[in-house]
Amino acid sequence: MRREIPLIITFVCGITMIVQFFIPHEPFGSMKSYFQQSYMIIAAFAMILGICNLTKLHVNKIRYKRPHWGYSIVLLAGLAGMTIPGLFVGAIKEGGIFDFLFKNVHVPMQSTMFSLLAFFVASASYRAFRARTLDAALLLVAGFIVMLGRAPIGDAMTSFLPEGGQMSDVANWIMAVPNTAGQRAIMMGAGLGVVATSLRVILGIERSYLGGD
Amino acid sequence: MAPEAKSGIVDRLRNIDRRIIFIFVAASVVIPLMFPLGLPLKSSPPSRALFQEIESLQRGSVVLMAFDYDPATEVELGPMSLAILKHCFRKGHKVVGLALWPQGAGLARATFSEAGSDYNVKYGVDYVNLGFKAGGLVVIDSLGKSFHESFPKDVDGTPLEDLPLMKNINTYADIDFVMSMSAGDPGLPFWIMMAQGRYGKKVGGGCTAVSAPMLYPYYPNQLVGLLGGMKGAAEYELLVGEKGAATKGMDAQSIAHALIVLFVIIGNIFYFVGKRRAKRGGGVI
Amino acid sequence: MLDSILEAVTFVSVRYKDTKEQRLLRRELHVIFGICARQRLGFNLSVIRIRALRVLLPVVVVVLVILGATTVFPVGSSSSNAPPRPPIGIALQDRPNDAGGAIEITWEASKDDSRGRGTVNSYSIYRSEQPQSGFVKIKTVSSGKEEYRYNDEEVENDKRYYYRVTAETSSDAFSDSGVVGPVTASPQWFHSDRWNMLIALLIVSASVLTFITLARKGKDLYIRPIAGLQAVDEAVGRATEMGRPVLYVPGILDMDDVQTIAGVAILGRVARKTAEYETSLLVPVSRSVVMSAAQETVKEAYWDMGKADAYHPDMVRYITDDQFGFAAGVDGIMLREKPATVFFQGAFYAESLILAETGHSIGAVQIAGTAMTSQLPFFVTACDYTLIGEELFAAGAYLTEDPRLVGSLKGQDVAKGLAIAFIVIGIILETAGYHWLTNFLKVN
Amino acid sequence: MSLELFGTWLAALLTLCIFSFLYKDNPFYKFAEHLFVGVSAGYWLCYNYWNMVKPNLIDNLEAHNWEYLLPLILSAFMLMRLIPKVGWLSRWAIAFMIGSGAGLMIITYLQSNFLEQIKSTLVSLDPTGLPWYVVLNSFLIFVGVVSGLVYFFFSKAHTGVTGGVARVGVVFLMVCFGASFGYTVMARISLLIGRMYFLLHDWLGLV
Repeated sequence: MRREIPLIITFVCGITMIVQFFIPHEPFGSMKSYFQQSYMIIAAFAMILGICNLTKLHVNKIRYKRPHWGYSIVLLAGLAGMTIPGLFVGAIKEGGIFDFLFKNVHVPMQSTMFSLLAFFVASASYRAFRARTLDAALLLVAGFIVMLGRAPIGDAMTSFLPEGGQMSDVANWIMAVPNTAGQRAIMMGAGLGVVATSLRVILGIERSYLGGD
Repeated sequence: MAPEAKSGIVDRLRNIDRRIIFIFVAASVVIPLMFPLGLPLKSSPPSRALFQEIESLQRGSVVLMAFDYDPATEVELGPMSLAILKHCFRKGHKVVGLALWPQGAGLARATFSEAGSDYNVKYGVDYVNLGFKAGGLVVIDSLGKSFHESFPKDVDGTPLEDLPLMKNINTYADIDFVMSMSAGDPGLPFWIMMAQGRYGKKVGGGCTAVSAPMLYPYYPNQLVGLLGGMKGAAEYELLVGEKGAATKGMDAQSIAHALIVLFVIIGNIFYFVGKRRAKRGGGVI
Repeated sequence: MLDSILEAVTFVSVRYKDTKEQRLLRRELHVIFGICARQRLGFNLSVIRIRALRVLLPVVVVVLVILGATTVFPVGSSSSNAPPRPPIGIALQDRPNDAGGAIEITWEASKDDSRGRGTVNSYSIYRSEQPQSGFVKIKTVSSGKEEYRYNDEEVENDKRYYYRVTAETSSDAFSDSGVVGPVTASPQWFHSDRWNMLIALLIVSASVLTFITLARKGKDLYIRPIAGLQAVDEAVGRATEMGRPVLYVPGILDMDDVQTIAGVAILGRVARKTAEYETSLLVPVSRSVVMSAAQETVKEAYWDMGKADAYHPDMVRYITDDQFGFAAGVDGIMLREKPATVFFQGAFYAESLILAETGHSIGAVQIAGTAMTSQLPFFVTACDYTLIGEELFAAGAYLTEDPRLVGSLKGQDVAKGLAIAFIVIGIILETAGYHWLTNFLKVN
Repeated sequence: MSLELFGTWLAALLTLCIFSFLYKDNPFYKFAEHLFVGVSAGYWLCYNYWNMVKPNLIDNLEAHNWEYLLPLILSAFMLMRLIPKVGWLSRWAIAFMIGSGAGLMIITYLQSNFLEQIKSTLVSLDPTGLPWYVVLNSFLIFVGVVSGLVYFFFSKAHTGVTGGVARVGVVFLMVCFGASFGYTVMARISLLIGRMYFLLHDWLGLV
C-alpha cells in the first residue's frame, strides 16, 4: 500500500491536469489554478525541511568541531538574522532588520555572484573557442561573428562593405536563421522528451523519486 | 582538466592561468570607468521612439511604469528607469509605479526618490508606488477592471483613496502610456499581450540585452519604443541629456568586449602555433 | 484639416446615407484638393491647371459656402449638443469555451466615434432580464476603436439577458442602440479550439505507449550510443581511483519541472555506481522537495546495491532556494571537497557557467545535461560531455536499459518522424497556397 | 557612522569578499559564502511565507474556502519526513506535486515546444512575390530543424543517410551554440560594470 497510494495519487493528479486543459466546464475549469496554488503552498511548507537539513548539518559541524566549523556559525547567524525579523519582528517592512540585510547583504552578494559571469565568459571563450575540430570551428566562427556584430567595432571593421553585408547584419542573420533552426530542433526534441517522461511518470513507469519501501 | 606538463612560452600561454585573464577583464572595466574615453554613441530608432512618445505627451499625462526586474538586472534596467522617470518629471507627467517582480517594489522606491530629488515632485500627487503583486498576466488583466481592487493599498500600506493622484485613476482608460522595465517573465511580452492587445494602450519600455532580440519584433507595431540593455539606457541618457551610470558604463562595455574578442584571437593563434610545433617535434597534444 | 473639410462636405451633401455617390464625391474632392496643394507648391501643371480650373471654380465656391454655413449653423459631427449616432451591429453571444457565467458583447463604433474625430467619447452597456425595463448600467468603456468587445462576467448560467449599448458624448448627449437579446450563458464540456492538442497528445501518447508495450513483450530495440552517457561509468571510476567524491547537481528548479525529474532519475543510476564503487557522493540541491525526492532516490539505490550502511541522508544537502546563493554554496563545496567528477543534470539558468568554470578549475570531469537552450552553449564550451535537450530525458533509459524506457525512446522517435513528415507536408501545402494545416496547428 | 553608510560599507566589503574567490578559495570568500547561504535561505523562507502561504492558504482559509484544507493536509504529510516512523507519508505529497507537475508539463510543452514550433516552420517556399533571400532563409530553417531532429533520433545509428543528415544537424546545433554564447557576452559584461560602478561610485566616490 505504501507504494501503491503514491502511484495512484500521481496518476490521478496527472490525468486531471491534462483533462482540465480540454474541459472548460467546472470543476475542471478552475482546477489548474487550484493545483498550482496547492503546489505553491506545499513547496513553501516543504522549505521547512530544507531549513532543518541546513541547520542540522551546520549545528553538527559546530558540535563536533569539524573543519571550517567557525563559518557554520556565520551561516546560522545569517539565517536567524533574516528569519526572525522577517517572520516575527517587524516582518518585511521597509527600514527593518530584514530589509537592511536584504539590501546590504543579500542583494550585493547576489549581484556580485552574477557578475562573476563576466570573468568566466572571458576565460571560457579563451579556452573553448579554439578551432580544434570542425564542430569547434563552427562554434568559434559563429560566436566570434555574433560577438563582433554586437559591438560598434564589428561594423567599423566592415564599413567598406555595403549596408546589409556588415558584421552586425551577418550577426543578425546568424541569430535569425541557423540559430533559430538549431534552437527549434532542440526545443522540439526536448518537448517530446518532456511529454514522454511525464507520461512515464503518470503511468508509474518512472518512479525512482518515490524510493524503496 | 589540469594543465599538462609546462614547456616553452607558447605552451604556457596556451594554458595561461585564468587569473591573468581575470585581471585583464577587471582592468578593462575599471580603467574606462575611472578615465572615460567618451567613445561616440548614437541613439537607435527604438530608443528615439520611446523618447519621442514621452516628449509628446501633454503635461499632466499619467504614465504607468512597471518595475519588472530584480537587483540582478538592476545594472541594465535601473539607469533606464531613472532616466525615463527624470524625463517624465521634467515634462510634468504623473507616474504610477508598480512591480510584478517581488524585489521590484523596493527598487522602484529607490529609483523614484533618486529621480525626484532634482524635481519638485511630491509622493501621492506626482507619483505613487503601488508595490508588488504576484500573478503576472493576471495582475495586468485585473488593472483593466480596477486599479483600486488590484492594489487596495500602496507599497507603504496607505489606502489608495488617500492618495490624491489615485483618486482619478481606476482603469487603463485613465492611463496615457504604459511602460515596463522588463527582466524576463512576467514582463513586456505580457504587457503587450494584455495592456496593448486587449486594452489597446500604447506600450513601451526597456529590457535586458539578453531579451532584446526576442522583443524587437514587436517594434514598432505593438511596442512604441524599446531600450535594450545598458546601451539602450545610455542612449536614453543621451536623449534626455542626463549622463548617468549607463553612459559611464558604455566605454567599459566596448573595451571589455574588444578584450574578449582579442582573447579569442590570441587563444587561437597560440593553439595553432603550438599545434604546428607539436607536429614538428612529434609530441602529443 | 483637409479631412475634416471633406468630412463636412460629404456629410452635409449626402446626409446619413453612405452611398456610392458620397464615395464618388469624396474621391473627386480629394483629387481637386490634391491638385490645389500641388499648385501651391509651384508645380507646373499647365494643362491640368486649365482643365482643373474649370471644375475647380464652382467647387471652390460650393466649399466656401458650405464652410461658411457650417461655422454659422453647426451640424453633424461638429455639433456638441445634438445626440451622436448610435453604435451599430450589436452582437451577443455566450462566450465560447469557458466555464459559463460570461456573455460577450461586440459592437462597431458609432459613426461619430472619437476615432474619426467625432464627439462620442464613451459607450455604456446596460443589462436587464426583461426586454422592456429594468436596464442597469454595467460598464462604461472609452471610445477610440473600430470594434468593441466586452465580456460581462457577472451573469448567471441559463438565464435570459437583454442588453443595450449607448454612445455618449462629453456633454451627456447620447443615443441608444435599442434592445438586443435574449442571450444565455452556459459552460462548455469541450474546448473547441483545442482539437489539435488532443490529436497531437493522442498521437504522441499512442506511439510512446505502443513501443513501451512492444518492448515489455520482449521486442529487442536498438538505441544508438550517446558519448556523455558512455562516459558515466568511467567518470565515476575516475573519482574512485582518485579517492575523491562525485558531485551531482540536479538543477535549480523544483520537482514540478520534468528536467528535475529526469535529473533525479539519472541520479538514481549514478548513485548505484557510487554505491558499487564505494565512492562518496555529494548532492547539493536548491529546493526542499527535490531534497526529499533525491534522498529517497539515493537511499533506494544504496539499498538495491546492498550498501545500506554506506548511505547517509547528509549526502543530499539543501543549500538555499536562492539561485546565486546556491551557486556560491556549490562553488564552495567544489573548492573544498575537490570532487573528481561533476554531474550537472537538470534545469539551469545563468549559474550554469559559474558552476561549470569552477568545476573546470578544480580539474573535474564534467558531464552536463539540460534542456535549457539558453544555457546549453555554456555547458557545451565548459564541460567535457553535454547531453543536449532530449538526450537528458533519454538518459534514464540508457543507464537502466529498462526495456519499457527504451521502448518509450523508440516511441519518441516515431513522433519525431511524424513531426518531420508534418513539416514537409505543411511546407508543400503552404507553398501551394493552402493554409489549413498551419491554421489547424494554432493553439489557443 | 549613519546606518546608510554602514550599509554601503558592508555591501562593498562583501562584494570584495565574493570577488576574492576569483583568486582562490580563502577565508573572506568562505565567510561571505556562508553568510550568503544563510541570509538567502532566510530570505526565501520569509518570501514563501508572505507571498505563497499567506495569500494562497491563510487568506483562503480565513475566507472559509475549505478546499484549501487539502494542501494544508498534504503540507503536514510533507513535514512528516522529520519523524522517521511516519516519514513515508511525505511520498503522498511528493506524488501530488510530481503528478500535477507532469500533467501540466505535457500540455505546456506539447503546445509551446512542439505544435507551435512545427507551425512556425511551415512557411511558403514559393519564390514569387518574395525576395529570394527570404525564401532561402525559410528553406535553411527548414533544413536545420529537420536535420536537427534527425540528430536526436535514438533508434537509428548515425551512419549512412541518417548519419549524413544528423551531421548537418550538428552543424546547425554548433552554430546555434556559438551564436548564443557570443550573444550573451555583452550582457554579462554589463553585470560586472554594475558591480564596479557600485564600488567606485557608491562606496569610494571616485567616479
